[in-house]
Parts: sequence; C-alpha cells; structure tokens
Amino acid sequence: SNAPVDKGEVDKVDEFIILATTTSTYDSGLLDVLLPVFSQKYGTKVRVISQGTGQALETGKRGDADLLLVHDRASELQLVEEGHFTDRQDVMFNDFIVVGPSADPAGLKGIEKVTDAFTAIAFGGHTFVSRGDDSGTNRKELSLWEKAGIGDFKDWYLSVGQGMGDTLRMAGEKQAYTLTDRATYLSLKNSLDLEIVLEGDSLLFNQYGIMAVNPANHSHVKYESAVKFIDFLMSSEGQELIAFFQIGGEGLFFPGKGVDD
Amino acid sequence: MSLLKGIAEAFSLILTLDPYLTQIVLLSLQVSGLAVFFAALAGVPLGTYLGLKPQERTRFAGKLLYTLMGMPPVVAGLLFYLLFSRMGPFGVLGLLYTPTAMILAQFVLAVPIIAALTMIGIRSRGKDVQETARTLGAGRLLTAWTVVRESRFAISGAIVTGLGRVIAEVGAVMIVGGNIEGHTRVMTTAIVLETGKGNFELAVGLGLVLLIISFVINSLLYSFQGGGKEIA
Amino acid sequence: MSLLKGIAEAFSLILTLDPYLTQIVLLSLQVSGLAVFFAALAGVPLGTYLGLKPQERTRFAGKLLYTLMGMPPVVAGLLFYLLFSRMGPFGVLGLLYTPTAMILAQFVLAVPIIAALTMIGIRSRGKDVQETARTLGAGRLLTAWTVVRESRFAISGAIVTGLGRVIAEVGAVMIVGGNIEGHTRVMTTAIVLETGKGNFELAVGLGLVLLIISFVINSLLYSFQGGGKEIA
Amino acid sequence: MPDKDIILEVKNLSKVFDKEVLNIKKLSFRRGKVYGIIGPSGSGKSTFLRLVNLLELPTKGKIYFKGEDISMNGRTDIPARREMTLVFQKPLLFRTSVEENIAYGLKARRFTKEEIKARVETLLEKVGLRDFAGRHAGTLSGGEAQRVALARAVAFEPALLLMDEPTANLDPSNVELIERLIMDLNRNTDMTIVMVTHNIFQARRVAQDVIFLHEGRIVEMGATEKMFTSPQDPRTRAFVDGRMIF
Amino acid sequence: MPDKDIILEVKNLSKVFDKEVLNIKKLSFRRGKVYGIIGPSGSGKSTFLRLVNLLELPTKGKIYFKGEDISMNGRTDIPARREMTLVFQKPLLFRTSVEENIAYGLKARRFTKEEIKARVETLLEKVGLRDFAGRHAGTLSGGEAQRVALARAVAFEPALLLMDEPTANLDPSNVELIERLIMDLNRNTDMTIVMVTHNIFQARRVAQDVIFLHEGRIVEMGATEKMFTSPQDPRTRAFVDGRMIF
Ligand SMILES: Nc1ncnc2c1ncn2[C@@H]1O[C@H](COP(=O)(O)OP(=O)(O)OP(=O)(O)O)[C@@H](O)[C@H]1O
Ligand SMILES: Nc1ncnc2c1ncn2[C@@H]1O[C@H](COP(=O)(O)OP(=O)(O)OP(=O)(O)O)[C@@H](O)[C@H]1O
Ligand SMILES: [Mg+2]
Ligand SMILES: [Mg+2]
Repeated sequence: SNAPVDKGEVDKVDEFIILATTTSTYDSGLLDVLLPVFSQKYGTKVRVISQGTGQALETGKRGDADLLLVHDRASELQLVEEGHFTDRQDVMFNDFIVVGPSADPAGLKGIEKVTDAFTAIAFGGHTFVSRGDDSGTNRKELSLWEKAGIGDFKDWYLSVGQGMGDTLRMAGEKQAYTLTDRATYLSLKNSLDLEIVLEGDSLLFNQYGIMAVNPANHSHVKYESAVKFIDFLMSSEGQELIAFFQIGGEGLFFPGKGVDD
Repeated sequence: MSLLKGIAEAFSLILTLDPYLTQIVLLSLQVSGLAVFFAALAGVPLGTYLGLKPQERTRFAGKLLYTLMGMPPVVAGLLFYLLFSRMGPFGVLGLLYTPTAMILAQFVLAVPIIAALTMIGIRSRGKDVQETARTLGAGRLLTAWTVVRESRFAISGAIVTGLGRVIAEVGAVMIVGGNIEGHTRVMTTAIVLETGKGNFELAVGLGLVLLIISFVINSLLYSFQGGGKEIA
Repeated sequence: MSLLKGIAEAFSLILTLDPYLTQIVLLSLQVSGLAVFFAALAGVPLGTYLGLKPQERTRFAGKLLYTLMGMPPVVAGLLFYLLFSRMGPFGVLGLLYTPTAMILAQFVLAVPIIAALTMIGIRSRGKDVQETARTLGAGRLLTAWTVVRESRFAISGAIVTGLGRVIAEVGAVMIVGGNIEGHTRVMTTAIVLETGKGNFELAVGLGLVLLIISFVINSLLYSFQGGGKEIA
Repeated sequence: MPDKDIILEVKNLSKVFDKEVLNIKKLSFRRGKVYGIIGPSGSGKSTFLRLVNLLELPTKGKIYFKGEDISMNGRTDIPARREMTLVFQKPLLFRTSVEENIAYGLKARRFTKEEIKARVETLLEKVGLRDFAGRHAGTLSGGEAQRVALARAVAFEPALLLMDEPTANLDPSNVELIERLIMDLNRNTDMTIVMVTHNIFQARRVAQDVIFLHEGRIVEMGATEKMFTSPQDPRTRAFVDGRMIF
Repeated sequence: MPDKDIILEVKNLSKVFDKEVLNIKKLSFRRGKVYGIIGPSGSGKSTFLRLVNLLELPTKGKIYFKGEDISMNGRTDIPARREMTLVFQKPLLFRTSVEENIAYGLKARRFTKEEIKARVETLLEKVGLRDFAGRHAGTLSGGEAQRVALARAVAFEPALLLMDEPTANLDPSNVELIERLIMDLNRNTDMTIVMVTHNIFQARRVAQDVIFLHEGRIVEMGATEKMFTSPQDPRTRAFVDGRMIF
C-alpha cells in the first residue's frame, strides 16, 4: 500500500465510509454478510450506494464516495493509472450468464459461444433487455455485441437504464433474454420466470475489483478506513466470508483473482 | 463539470434539438398529455356533479377524492405493477413496461386531482349559476354547460394542476414504464438515469426543459386563478 | 405472488412492527417533518406578507411562487446534487448522500407550496382582518398575529399540502439521498428498490403505510378546507 | 275549472327544513297584478319564491300554474318553468358580456338572432344602459348589475316575474329606476309580478296587493292601502308601525 | 391653538386614486355630537372615513385629531389611532367567540381581565345579546353580527366613532336597535359619532349635523333639520327630494 499506516499512532476511527458499488453485488445480498462483520470489528459503518459500475466510477472520481466495489477491470486499471483510485485489488470473481425464458425461442441452450448466441438473438429478433446504465455488466454486454459483429439494434433491443435486479425482473416480465452476473440471478431466481440458457464461455468471466478514492485528489475522503475495508476483504477472513456466501446451496462468488492477465 | 458550463452545454443541446433529448421530451408530453386528457374527460364531469351537490351529502366522496389526490405516485406505480405483472390479474394484457401502462397510472393519479379541484371550483359559485340558469328557463344540458363555462377558470386550473403534477412525477412511470430507451423513457426517469451516469449536460438539459414546461403550466395556472378572481 | 397474499403479508409486517420497515417509516417522517417544519417557518410569513399586499403589486412574486411550486422534484434533486457533490460549490460540506441534503431539497420543494397557498388563503380575507384589527387599535405585532390566526385553516391546509407533497416524492430524495440503507432510505425510495428486488410484501407494506399517512394528511386537509368554509 | 285569470295558486303548501319554515293554506295571484310580500327576516319569503320557481320541492302541497299542477312527482324540468322567472336579491351575472347575459333566456328559447338583437337593444335602452351591450358583466356596479339582471329576466316576457328584494342595498336613484321599470311592466304588459321586500314604503308605492308573512304563515293580506291604513292583525300593525322608525 | 372642543379637523384633504375622489377644504367635528354624512354612491363617503382612521393615506392635506396632525410623514402607526375606531358596513368578526371579539380592542389596550369581563357583559346586555358571549361569531345572523361589531367598537370608549352605513341591509327591528344604541351613546358619553348613511331618514333621526358630499366635495352642511327643510344647493335639494320615492 502506498500510504503506510503508522502502527504507533492510535488509529482514528471514522464513523462511516461510503462505498459505491455495482447493483449486482448489492442486489445479491453479499454485502449484508460482509458489512456487519467489518463494522463490528472496526467500529466503522459502511454506507452503500448502489449504482451501475459507470456511475460508481463517476461518483468516485467526483469524490462523493470513499471506495468502490465494481467490475470493469480494464476501466478500473486505467483510472488507477490516471491517479483517480489507489489500492486496487482483485477481490473476487464469478461469471456472467445469459438467461431467458424456459421456452428458449432463440434456441440458445444448444449454443456454446456467447457471440453465436447473441447473433442468434439479433437475427431472430428475440427481445433482449439491456441494462443500458453504463454498468460493468452493460459494458461487458456491449463488448460482446461488438465481438459478435452486431451494431444494428432494433425494436427487439430494450435499453432500460436500471439496476441488475430491475433488469432481470423486466426480462422476466417480457420473457426476454438478458446478460446477468450469476450472483444476482441466483439471489432473485425464485421470484423470476427465467432460466440459464448459456454459461461457461470464457468470454463471460467477471472479475470484481475494490479500490479506494485517491486522497491526493480528494483530501476529505476517509482513505485509511477505506484501506482497512480493502484489507479486511482481502484478509483470509474476508475471502472466506465471500467463498461461503451461498444462496440455495450455490456459491455466488469466488474469492480472489480469477484469470491471469 | 462546473455548474455553469453544464448549463451552457445543456442549452446547446436544447437549441440544437438533440434527437435523444427531443424524443424523450416528446414522449413525456405525449404520455402525460394523453393521461390528463382522459383524466379531464372523467374528472371534470365528476367534479362538477359533486360540486353541485350539497357539501354535507358529499362529505365521503370529498374525503375520498382528497385521499386519492394525495396518492403517492410510487404507490400507484406499485399497484399497477402488481396488476399488470405477468403473475397479476391483468398480466395477459402484456401492458407492463409500455407507454399504455404509464398513461393508465398517470390517469389514475390525475383524475382525483382534476375532480377534486373542479369540485371546489364549482362549489364556490356553481350552485348559484345552476339556479340562475334554471330561473331563466335553461334545460338540463344548457344548465350543465353554463355551469362548466362559468367555472372555466377553476376547471382549467384543475386540469393544468393535474398536468403539472403528472409530468413531473417519476415514481409511477419508473415502476410501470421501466425507463426503456425510446419506448418508455420520459424526462423524469431520464434525469435520474443521466444524473447517475454523470451525463450532467443531458440531465441539466432535460431538467431545464422540464422546468420550462412547469413554468408555462404554472403561469397558466396563475393566470387562471388570478384571472378567475379579477374578472369575478 | 398474488396481490391478496402480498397485502396480507404486508399487514403482518406492519402489525409486527418489522424493524426494517419501521425504521424506514420513521426516517421518512423525520426528514419530511423537519423539511416542512422549516419550510413553514419561512413560507408562512412570506405568504402572509405577499397575501396582504395588493394583488397587482405581487404579480411577479406570485408567478414566481407558482413556478417554484411546480418545480419537479427530480430537478430540485439534480440541482442539489450539482451543488453538494464534492466537485460542486458546496462540496466541502460533505452533504451529499445525507439526510441533511434530503431535508434541504424537500425544504426547497415545500417553501413555495406553503408560501403560495398561504398567500392565496390570506388574500381572501387577510386584508379585511388587517384593517379590522387596525381600526380596533391593534399594533403591528398583534395585527400580524390576528391575520395569521384568522387564516389558520388556510395556513394549516398549506402546511399539510406541503407535507403530503414531499413525503410522497421520490425524485429528489433518490438523487441527493442515494437510498442508503439505515441512513437515507425513505419509504418512496424503498418502495422502488423493493419492487425491483421482488420483495413485494415489503413494497406493499411500505406502500400501505405511505397510503395511510397520505390518507391522514388529506383528511386533515379536507377538514381544514371544509372547516374553513363552514365556520366561515 | 279554475279561474282563467288566476295565473298562480298554491294550496296547503309546506316546506320543512329543520323545522317547518313555510305553511300556506291557500294563496292565488291574478294575471297582470303586482304583489308585494312583506315580513320579518326568516319569515319564509325567499323560500316561497323558490318553491314557486321549483328551485326547491315542496314538502307537501300543490302549486298550480295556469291551472296545471307543476309540483307533481317531484319533477322540476317541466315546460311551465319557461313561462316564469325569479330574480335573486343579489343576482348572479354570467361572466360574459352584458348582451350575452340578457340574451341567455332568449337563446334557451330559440329566438332568432335578429329578434334577440332587437330585444336586447330595447331593454338596454329601458334600463338606462344603452352603451353597455359589449361591457363585461364583471365590471358593472351593483346598481348596473341589478338592472341587467332585471332586463335579462323580462327579456323573454315571462307570464310570472318573481323578484327577491330587487332594490335592497341600492342607492335611491337606482331604487327609483327599478321601481319605475316595474310599474312600466305592470302598465304595458300582462305580466304578474310578485316582489319580496323589506321596505314597506316600496310595497306601498309599487304593489296593488300585499301579503304579510310571519313565521311561514300568512298573517294578513289584501289591497295595499287597506293594509297600511287599517291593519287587522296585531303583528301586521307592529310591523307597519315599525316604519315610523325606518 | 385650536378650539379644545374640536376633536377632528381636516384641511385641504384630497385623495387621488385614478382620479381625485375626495377634496375637502375644511371640515371640523365637535366633541359629543353625532354627524351624518350623506351622498350618492361613489361620492367619497367611505374614503373619507378611511382617511380619518388612517387606513388610507391622504394624497394631500392635513388631518388633526385633538389638535395634533396625525397625517404627517405617512406614518400610520401612531397613538391617536387608539382613541378612534371605524365600523365597516359589512363588519368582519374574528373567528372566535362573541366575547373574544368584543374583548379584542380591550386586550390590545391591556385592560385587566376583570375589567374586560365586566365591560363585555354590560355591552352584550346593551346590544340585546345577553346569552351570546360563548357563541361562535360565525353562527350569528347579519343583524346580530352588526350589533357585536358595534359593541366591539365602543368597548374601549373611543373618543371618535366612525361608522360606515351601520344599518344598511338590516331589517327594521335591527335598524331601530342600532339607532337607539347610537342615541344612547350620544346621550351618555362624550363620544363624537360620524356615520355614513344612504338613508336620509336615518340621518334625520340620529344626526345633529349633516354633511352632504357630492363627487368628493362638500356641497352643503349644517344642522340636520335646516338641511331637510331648506336645502340651499340644488343637488342637495334633488337628493332630499329623492326621499319621496324611497
Ligand atoms: N336550505 C335551507 N336549509 C335549512 N334552513 C333553511 C334553508 N333555507 C332557508 N332556511 C330557513 O328557513 C327560514 C326561512 O328562510 P327564508 O330565506 O325564506 O326567509 P326570508 O323571509 O327570505 O328572510 P330574509 O328577509 O332574511 O331574506 C329561515 O329560518 C331559514 O334559516
Ligand atoms: N382603492 C381604490 N382604488 C381606486 N378607486 C377607489 C378605491 N377606493 C375607492 N375608489 C373610488 O373612489 C370613489 C369614492 O369611493 P367611496 O367608496 O368613498 O364612495 P362611497 O361614497 O362610500 O360610495 P358608496 O355609497 O357606494 O359606498 C369611487 O369612485 C370609487 O370607485
Ligand atoms: Mg330572503
Ligand atoms: Mg361606501
């Protein structure tokens, strides 16, 4: 860490820190497990603002949050490079999946490559709900369309500008396809009328990163507490809590870094 | 982004008729306009009818209207969501996340406002107008028309208040409309989204348009109310 | 979830005073209550002052109040966001995403409503009350107090309207509050969130509470307005 | 077959609000006469006029207009209403021009445009408001408004003209003007005129017959001069004596 | 040093709204007398009372109360106001009890509780509303309200009582009651009473001196009887003659 903590001093305990996070982690319920343990331990509350990754990055850049938990690795690394954020860690990962109606009108269940699946959706004109909120999932989705060579979005493509939970709900209502992170899907599965229609493509890997707002840009941010939170998540205790977090018997996140650069 | 620079850019978006912004504004006007149009068709006769009844005998209806007038938009949104969701009783209609659903929700929000304010307006003078028309030999239809015409300022005020209220609300349209780009994205939901995304020029631009529309609506309202008073 | 089952579960959440729900309701009441309290402190004197002036001379102020009264909550939210964000002019105060910011935004929304409705109420009778008090030898202070007391129904109505409006709004508190659990999550933002997450019992429960609060507020309003008329 | 000359007759007419406020055994009005109804405040004068014009329904009793029972079945939307009218004490003018106001009853009766124009002109002349046709009714003074209301009421030449205190709160010159109009109508038309008034001088000046109401009942009635010179009932006498201090 | 007996005097008093509506060269009122102000509608009667009570500021001219110029500097919040009062034609009663209404001016003058109670009782008795102390003012009839307003005005024994048509639109028995009250006050107190009235009979019954206004100017003034028996100005004569039809 580039901000050494002097163990000799009595640590100042902040009353709270603000964490801007993507709606997918928020809606999954993971934070409900992590935050109480952290607060218990350090006496600092964590106020969570749930936003798309793009919004969260913007909020962080403006200094309206102390740290971020997001999933758009390329952008994160670039913003660290530009000096907006520090202390970035690959905290956990899971994968994206494509979900859709059980009838699977586009026949995705027999397809392995996500780009082929997207092509099938586009050419069949099957309804696809996009988060359209500049979130990590949204950015991933857009990159997949690009890889599939599809740039012409018509009526079948709905950009809804909402969080992951709302987007899944809308896809369920419309009996449409959508790209989601696995965690949010699992946490909402029971109240949804949607099935996984494609998973496992290496393109669907989803890495989450955690990083602090650079105190050099914003002197007011509670940098030390933010680092404590990052250290807590990266500690064996934090990583175990992440690993053991389950819904319906399934793990939602895997600790640490998933794939080598 | 500095506030001033944002406003300047927002103005240029408005003046160049940025297509994304224009389309959202037009959809807003269309949805709220239709909702209020139908709400006026229902609310004005209802309010006129109640306004002509003795106040004692419409105590319950009056209270009910006032309560419904205060219906929080998010609650109306939730209600329509549950009704129109695929699991809900009207799910088969497939109305959720359509402009129709938004119009319905705003219609429900606007009817009590228009009816209640019409009722109050009619009460102040409607009974006398009705009796005067009748002493002069007017039939039912002419009497009703005279009552409405004599309270035109109050009624216009009621309709305009309804329009102002629904065009500015975000709770119901967000829940039942879903903020789908090009389909159900209106000014208010777009402002929330674009503010979140940090597109402040767009957010401010939309905010300015909404503010200008509110300004026009409220100028109208003020002149209806002031006008009503001055011409006595 | 069937609608009826949801409502039943919602009732049980309300009746067992579910802590999450209770806390949200209390925060809502606190934020909107404080906002309206301060708005009344500012708006009632302002409205009284304007109401006593000849209407011709307050045409501009009247129009301005009406315009501000129609300020869409999302626009107020956007404005305060830009002001209170760390990059904004008041960023150093660190108010974004705090209840204080929500109170300020709702205060700004409530002041014009309270002032404008007070102004209208005072206009109908305030000038006569003022002159009567003066003919009876009342000084400035007693005269002012008499004017306010004589228009107490109109003023109560104005305050209650303001409360009803801000407690039901979602646009401003969403943008400046950030919907942080246990800190800035109020009824309306919670309803939107829980509807999205599919927690319909909670959403409906909150909706019911909000509806009941609106019902109480509007019953009060109705009796103030009806009362004002009947006691003459 | 009732007397052809009796335009209005009421029998056992009673109106109960919280208590009975009017109870008239029998009362008839003859074509072409002017009647004054006098009585203290709350004696039921306005209620009587409103019952006759079917603005209220009687609790009991019958109202015959030109021999026909117009109070039957609680129906109030019957042709007879088009032959009578009632001018309120504080008449309401519609928020349009003076001309439109006067034309209202004529339009309701489908008079032709030319006929309407002609009548409006004549009437404006008569009430001394010749150049007022285009004026907005809201801009008139109290006396002007009262005159417009009277013009509006007589425009369609009703057989029965009911007036509720048509000159209360007007200044003497306006009072005179309106009284002259009434006397003119009496002289030149067949109209039956019934006017309620607080002002006993006025009744004496204008009315041929006077009905004295007290607590909803007729205390005394008859030719005006006789009532004033030799009142029979002690209450009438007290009221008529009251004029000494008026 | 002005005459000690002159309580109110105005000099060159003028009020301009859209045009000049009042222009009085000189006019004085003596202690303990009753004055009537008569004149057609719009002649400036109400404006005059409002100027004297400082509800309006004069465009020009001086108003002397007890010899002191009270119209100076445009200041309207001066002690002299506490010694006079004005009763409007349609008095506004506060939305409280009758008692509270009558006590209002007394409280403003910091009378003791006992004194207030005693005065309210006496006055209610005098205006014939003995059991009305606790009644809500909104439930009173027009005549009752007018009497309460008068009681409220005289409760603090102003030196100058201005009244704007205190009996317009009341029925004869109420008119009599109020006129008696005025005459009582005149007999038993030192109060100067100025009343505007449309009713020339009333002026004749109540006032000792009459001022006749026409288009904002004094046309004639003097002892009441003389004005009625031998009016000098042709306009006064026309108006006084007008009573023949009233
Ligand atoms: N709609 C009503 N409901 C209850 N009571 C009523 C109603 N209309 C009239 N009354 C009562 O009926 C009685 C007679 O009223 P009405 O108006 O006929 O009197 P009036 O002789 O015209 O009196 P005034 O000279 O004061 O106009 C009064 O006691 C009045 O309070
Ligand atoms: N506030 C005002 N603004 C403009 N004109 C006014 C105002 N108050 C009074 N006037 C005008 O001044 C003139 C005198 O009015 P005032 O009320 O004194 O008459 P008045 O003698 O009391 O008449 P009335 O017998 O009808 O009460 C009228 O022409 C009136 O229109
Ligand atoms: Mg009457
Ligand atoms: Mg006057």
